[in-house]
Amino acid sequence: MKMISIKKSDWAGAMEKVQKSYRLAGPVKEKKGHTFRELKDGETPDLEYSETRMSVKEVVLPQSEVMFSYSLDENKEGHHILEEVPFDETPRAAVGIRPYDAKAVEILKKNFMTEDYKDPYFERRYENLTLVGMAENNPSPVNFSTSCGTGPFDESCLDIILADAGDSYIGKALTEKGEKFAAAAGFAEGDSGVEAKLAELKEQAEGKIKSKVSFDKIEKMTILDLYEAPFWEEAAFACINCGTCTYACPTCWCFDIQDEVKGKDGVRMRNWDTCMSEVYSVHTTGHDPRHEAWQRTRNRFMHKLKYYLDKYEDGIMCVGCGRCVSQCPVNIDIRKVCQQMNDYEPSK
Amino acid sequence: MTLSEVTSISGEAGNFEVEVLKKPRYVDMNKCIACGACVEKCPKKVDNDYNAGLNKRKAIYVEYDQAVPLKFAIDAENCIKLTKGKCGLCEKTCPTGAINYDDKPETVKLNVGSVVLAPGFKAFDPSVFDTYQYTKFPNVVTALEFERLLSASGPTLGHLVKQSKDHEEPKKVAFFQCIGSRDINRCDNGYCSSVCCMYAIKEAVIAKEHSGGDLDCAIFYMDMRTHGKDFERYYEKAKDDGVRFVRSRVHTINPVPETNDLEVRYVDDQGKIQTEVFNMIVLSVGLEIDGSTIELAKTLNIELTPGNFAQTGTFTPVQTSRKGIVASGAFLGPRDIPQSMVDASAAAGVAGEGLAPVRGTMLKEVQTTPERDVFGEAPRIGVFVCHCGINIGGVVDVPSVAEYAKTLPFVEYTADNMFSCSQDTQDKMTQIIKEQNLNRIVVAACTPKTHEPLFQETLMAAGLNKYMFEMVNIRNQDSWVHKESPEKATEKAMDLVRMGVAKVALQNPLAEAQLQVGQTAMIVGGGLSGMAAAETLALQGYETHIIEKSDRLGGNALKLYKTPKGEVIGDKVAELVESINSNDKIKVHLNTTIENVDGFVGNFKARLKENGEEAFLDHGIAVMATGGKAYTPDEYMYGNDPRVLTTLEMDEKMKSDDSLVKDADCAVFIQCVGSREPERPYCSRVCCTHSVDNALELKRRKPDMNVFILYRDIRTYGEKEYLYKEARDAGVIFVRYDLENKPKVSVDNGNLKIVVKDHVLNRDLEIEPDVISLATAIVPNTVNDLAQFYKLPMNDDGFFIEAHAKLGPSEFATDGVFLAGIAHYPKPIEEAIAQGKAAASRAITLLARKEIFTSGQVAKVDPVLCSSCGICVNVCPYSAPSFKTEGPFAGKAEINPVLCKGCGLCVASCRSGAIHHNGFDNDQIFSQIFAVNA
Amino acid sequence: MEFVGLEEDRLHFSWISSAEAVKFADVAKQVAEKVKVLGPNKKFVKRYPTKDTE
Amino acid sequence: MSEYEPKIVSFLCNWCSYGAADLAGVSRFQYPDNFRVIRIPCTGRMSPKFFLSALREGADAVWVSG
Amino acid sequence: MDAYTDKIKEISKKILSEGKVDVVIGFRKGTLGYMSEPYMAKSEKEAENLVFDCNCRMNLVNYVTNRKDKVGIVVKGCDSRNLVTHIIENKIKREQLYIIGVPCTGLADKKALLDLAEGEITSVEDDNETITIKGDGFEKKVAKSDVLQSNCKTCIKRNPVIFDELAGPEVAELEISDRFADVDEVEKMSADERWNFFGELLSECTRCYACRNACPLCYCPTCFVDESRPQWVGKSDNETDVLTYHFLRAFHDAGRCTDCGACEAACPMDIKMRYFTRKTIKDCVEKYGSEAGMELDKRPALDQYKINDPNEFIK
Repeated sequence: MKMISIKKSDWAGAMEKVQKSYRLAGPVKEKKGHTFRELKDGETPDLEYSETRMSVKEVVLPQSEVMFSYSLDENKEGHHILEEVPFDETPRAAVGIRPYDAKAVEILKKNFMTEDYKDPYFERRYENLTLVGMAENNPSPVNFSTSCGTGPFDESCLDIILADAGDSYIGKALTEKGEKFAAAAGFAEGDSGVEAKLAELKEQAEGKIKSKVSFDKIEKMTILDLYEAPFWEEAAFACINCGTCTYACPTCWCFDIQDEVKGKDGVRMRNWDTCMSEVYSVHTTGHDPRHEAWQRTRNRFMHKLKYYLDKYEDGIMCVGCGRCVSQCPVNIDIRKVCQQMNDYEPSK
Repeated sequence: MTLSEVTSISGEAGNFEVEVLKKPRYVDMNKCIACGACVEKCPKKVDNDYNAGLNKRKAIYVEYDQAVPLKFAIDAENCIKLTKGKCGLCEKTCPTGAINYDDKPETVKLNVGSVVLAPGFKAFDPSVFDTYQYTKFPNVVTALEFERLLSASGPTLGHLVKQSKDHEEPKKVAFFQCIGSRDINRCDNGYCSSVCCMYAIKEAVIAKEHSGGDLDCAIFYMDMRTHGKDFERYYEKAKDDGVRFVRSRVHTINPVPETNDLEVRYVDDQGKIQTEVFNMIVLSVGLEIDGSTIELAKTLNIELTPGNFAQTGTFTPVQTSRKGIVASGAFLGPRDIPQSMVDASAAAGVAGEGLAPVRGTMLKEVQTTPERDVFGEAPRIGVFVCHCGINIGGVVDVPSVAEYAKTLPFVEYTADNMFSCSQDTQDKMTQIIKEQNLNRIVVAACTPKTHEPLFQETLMAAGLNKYMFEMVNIRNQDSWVHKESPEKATEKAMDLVRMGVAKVALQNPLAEAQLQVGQTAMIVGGGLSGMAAAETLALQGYETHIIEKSDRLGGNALKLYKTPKGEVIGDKVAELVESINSNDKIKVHLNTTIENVDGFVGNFKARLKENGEEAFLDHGIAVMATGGKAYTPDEYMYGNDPRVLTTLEMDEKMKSDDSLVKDADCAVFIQCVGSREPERPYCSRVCCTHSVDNALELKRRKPDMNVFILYRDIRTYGEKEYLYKEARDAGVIFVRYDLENKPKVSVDNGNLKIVVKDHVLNRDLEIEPDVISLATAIVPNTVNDLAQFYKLPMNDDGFFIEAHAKLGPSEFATDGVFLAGIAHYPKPIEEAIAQGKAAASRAITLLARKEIFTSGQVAKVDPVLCSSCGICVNVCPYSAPSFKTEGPFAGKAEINPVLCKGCGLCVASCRSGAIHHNGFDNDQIFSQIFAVNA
Repeated sequence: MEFVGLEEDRLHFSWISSAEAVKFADVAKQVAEKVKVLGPNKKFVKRYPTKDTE
Repeated sequence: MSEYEPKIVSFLCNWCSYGAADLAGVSRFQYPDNFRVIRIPCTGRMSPKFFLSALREGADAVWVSG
Repeated sequence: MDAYTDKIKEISKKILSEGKVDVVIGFRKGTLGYMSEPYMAKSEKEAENLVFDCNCRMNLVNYVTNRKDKVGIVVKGCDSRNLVTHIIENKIKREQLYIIGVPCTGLADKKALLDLAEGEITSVEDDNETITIKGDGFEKKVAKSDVLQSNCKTCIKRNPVIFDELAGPEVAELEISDRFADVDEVEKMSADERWNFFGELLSECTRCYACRNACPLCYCPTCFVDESRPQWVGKSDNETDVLTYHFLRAFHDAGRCTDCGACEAACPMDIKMRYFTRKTIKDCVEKYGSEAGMELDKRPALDQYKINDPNEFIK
């Protein structure tokens, strides 16, 4: 495990260097604040940010991704056969992601990279990706990552962790991938003080997180009890069923497969889908098991906080980043809902 | 029967024998496909009558491009082959062998029950006037010639140019009114031709549109007669648009030396002589009856008026003097399109009164092939590409197009035909459809507008639903217009075929809804037009109900005295009421109002309040004859002095020979009281005639009475003009006033006094009348609730808006509802009665069908997607959509296929995408769009 | 459409009665001419993804 | 630029401009071949969706005529 | 604002207890200091939770669509105009409604508040003149006019057009000199500039449809972007599809939009999609002299079929 310490003034140079062998994604300051996206050549990931509206999910599971292309032209060879689209094998790195967002990638893996089934699109992106984290010294008021088995300094899912130590970034390469990246970037080696400093920053940061959720009791309740709990209609009343929370969420993994054809050429692509939308659940018969708006909201929370919990027995499907809380147009707050679920006492 | 003329009619009403001479066409109508190849080859050029002789046509010709039937004819007088026996080029050229030089005239005998005469008019020929030098100066043209010059399909393609050799654009154009009208000195046409003022304004406005706003148009007139519906507004707008109106009759035109211009001398309003130079002069020629029509009238033993129009009675406006023969159009007097349409319908209605018992006795049944159920089958498309002789094949590579079509999805069969529309090809197609088990057909040929029905019959003969068809236009819109670039035209043809195939693949069989038409008529209003409608309906055998809100039939006519023709109105109305009351098909509901109406064409249901009690009346059609009333004036001391009367009150006094009238030594009529004012910007049409007639009557009763008529324009249109002349001859004094300087009425020492500015003398004139008659405006009765029940539109003045201002004056856009009388626009008795009969006649065309089949190409709501916003209900001009009131989808919209005209307005307006358009559905149009690029 | 930046001459509206063949041909010529001046349309055209969007 | 032949999707009202186009054919008026006609029952049928769709699919212009 | 809140509570309790309504739809305090959450009170007790303040950014008319019960609803001027459109378009019946009107002095722009904050915001107070932002260790006062939502700056109807009861005295309407300055500016650009402007504007759109779902006008059972026969709008984040969505949505709202601003307030990416709808408002005002939802018996401008004056007075 190699310590890293790099002067802030050297950061841009290091990134320029690393771009020779890596494609980067990271936070970029734009007019309206920081966004997280793929970087163009020469763009530097800006680590001086507080939050990005979109997460690292875009890198492993893009909003729209072409899976196959095909031709319907019978005069062409291989018509009506799905052809794989080429994939750029250049190593990629997501630089400056929050440690708890990396945890979200781990959660996504539970869906896309299981023992029995590996989604090739996700897998190739994941395997090719180095996760360079940027710890968060000042977690936002809506951050509750520490309740979700991760935190602003969680190293468990990263390849490199960096943290802001005044005029330099300090950190460590946590994996082999991380070390390769550090070498490619030419990060200077840090001294033994780095470890201690990291621990100190971590303690400070975690101490700043006031917001918490508990799901200990949810685990023990039956699905049916929770499903039929009386508070759902009220909790979901305000929900307008937009896709904001699901798209902002680093762990929401649903997608929809679509064909787009122009003339005789077509592609099959997959796009993020959202369980908030009615077309998500409606059957071809026209029947919709979640026809009412509040039922869709209930489903989202039940999935994140109960179904997932029961199925994987590894906490909730949430890393506590707080994006959904701050972006929700009507202020539906997962912390409050989780509390309501946890506090619920089936009358029985 | 075209190219035919009636040579004699014998027999009597109910059983006429008509002899018709059918002249040869020299072209077989069954073979001619109107491709026009013959015209291109024909070497003989002839003056084109259609364009008033302004350009040439060929000896083989069709009069104009939209002629019906669209079949060519040979002009025997000019054809070289027929006159000299040489040439024969057209016969060689014709791809279908339609030319027949041996065609002979034949006489056809017809046995008919009634005869309608609609021989029309001819435009007055101004050559007889040496003053206007029409024959001498090329830039003096008739209005008809000018009309053709302005027309996009005319000889200059709508580009206005002088007719002198320079062909420059004119800068100044003068219109002279009353050429061959209102003139007995030089042309013997004492009547007013009624339409010329309006057409001159229209031509002036359009000329300005075509040539740019700085074209100066001046109209020289005597009285501006814009008495038709919405005409006064148009007149005012023309003034605003800069058309000049000069009240003067021009006496001489002199050429300006060295130029093609013309100098005009006239006396202006102030009596001063003016001269002005114009580049063009348009003679607004009147309408007159052709000599051959006068001959025909003699042959048929029909009486004519002094103006050689058919003699009719005020209460029998289309009935000629010979029973069983009715007339319509300009033969009844000079008139415009809407009035001719009214006459035509009325004539048909009256002609049908005598035929009702035998209706439907001579029909034949048609054989049909049962329709194959193609539900669940994948599309199997047949594409037939037509050469149309060389018309398409000469430009587009037809075999390649057919070959290309084979590669398109779902296309199972393709062929190219020489003439797809020929009978043998049709039979072959029928056979192929069956053999190949095709379920959708594309024909790439000419235009669906002429040939779709033909191919649809072929489909039906082959047992396919006729909507499983798409026509691709590769002739009119491709080969004919891209002759110079055959490759591009072929490419376009392939694109169009691809689009057609994409569309037809998504086509489903469509059903045509069938609807029973209730055989009962309801007429709202028991005035003259309502009664006239009832009479025609009942005589044609339909149960008819008249709903009258007052306690007696007759309406406004009850207050009138006599007609200009001298008929006593009271007696005539009584006769009519008697005939209504004695007809057991007619039920009169007096003291009855309509509380509500549900339903739609063929199936209306009205809730009535009859003498205070609720009643229901199911009816198949309704006629709005709700009438109008006299406007109550608040000027000219009306209401403050008992000697100031309205016209209707004057009629009462004249009827009873009241002392107010009898003892009067001086009477004044004031015209346009409440009409042609900013708040009522329309002419009430009847008042001039009425006042002139009453003035004349006063003079007859007491020749030394001083009678004045204060007017703005005298509008005694048609043969009513004779009255105006008679009144002037009898010494009635006409004084014109302006809207800005209205007459002032006061009481001075107990005597009425009127001050009015005389234009000729240019000073105030004082009159002390004993009685004043105010020609008050006619305002429509308030019928907002009815309008709402039937969803009928009204204009700003409160008159109903008819289906079409010109072509549909007696019906509404809403199916099954018809319109007559003053509810449409103010009109005199004969026009009100004619329109009553017209409305009835239009209604009968619907009732007689007993059931209506609708087009399959209508809009349809998917209730699951409907969001009930009501935009379709609101936006539909035909009231086809409504909300369901019951069932699982209550509150959602539904569209009555019977009322739907298939325009698609609702489909495009529906935000929710809930409305499907059968035959033009979104997915079909999208598929065409998607197929634009290969 | 103009508001979002489509060139004015990419959309044409006209009223032509069924008798006005000349006007039809004239308008057709004008429309084609104006569109040729503009060159190929790039706006609103959907670029269909054919390979990986990155 | 002379090479450039735009594709113009024209939506013509069945009763008006479609008739005029037919008549233009009868009269043999020659005009550019860039138009691909879609016959609609009435210009009222025209929905903004069709404009958008035509442009999206690569038409260079849209002409609606009633 | 507290006075409004008190009055709303009072009215709500009254109408709930009298059985005039089954529920009252209003706002309650959110979990974040700068947010208020749409809320439905079903009892007098729940009515205690109701509040009204400058954080009530959603348009509650969105929540009454197709309700079958009797509803009390809290509406601002703009919302009340949407209510009118809702009634005209058969989304709810006037008889079902008890309308609690709020004479409105405008909403506070969420982004502006967050920019001013120096940490977590715990509360935002509003006395119609001044906004007080309180938070963890800071308190800031700003003139309300400085933090207004942009739609509130050009509001033409601050007082409700229909109501059964008002939550406070009517306020003076704004005098606006340059109502469409933003649209005018875009109109002045060249075609290419406009194209780029809107490309930029929408570049971050994720098609979460918060704008659509926050809009009371977007009540179609199936939105055109979800139509499948044919599916002519793609579902990806393709720029043409994104533009098509925003563009056609504005078309659908033309003549109906009241510029309530809920769409922009809802957008997680701060996209100013009101440029589209405001253009339609401007056109309707200029071409038809029509404002949406001002009268109960007047359908939206583009909903009407009028027989044009037949102006071909051909003989």
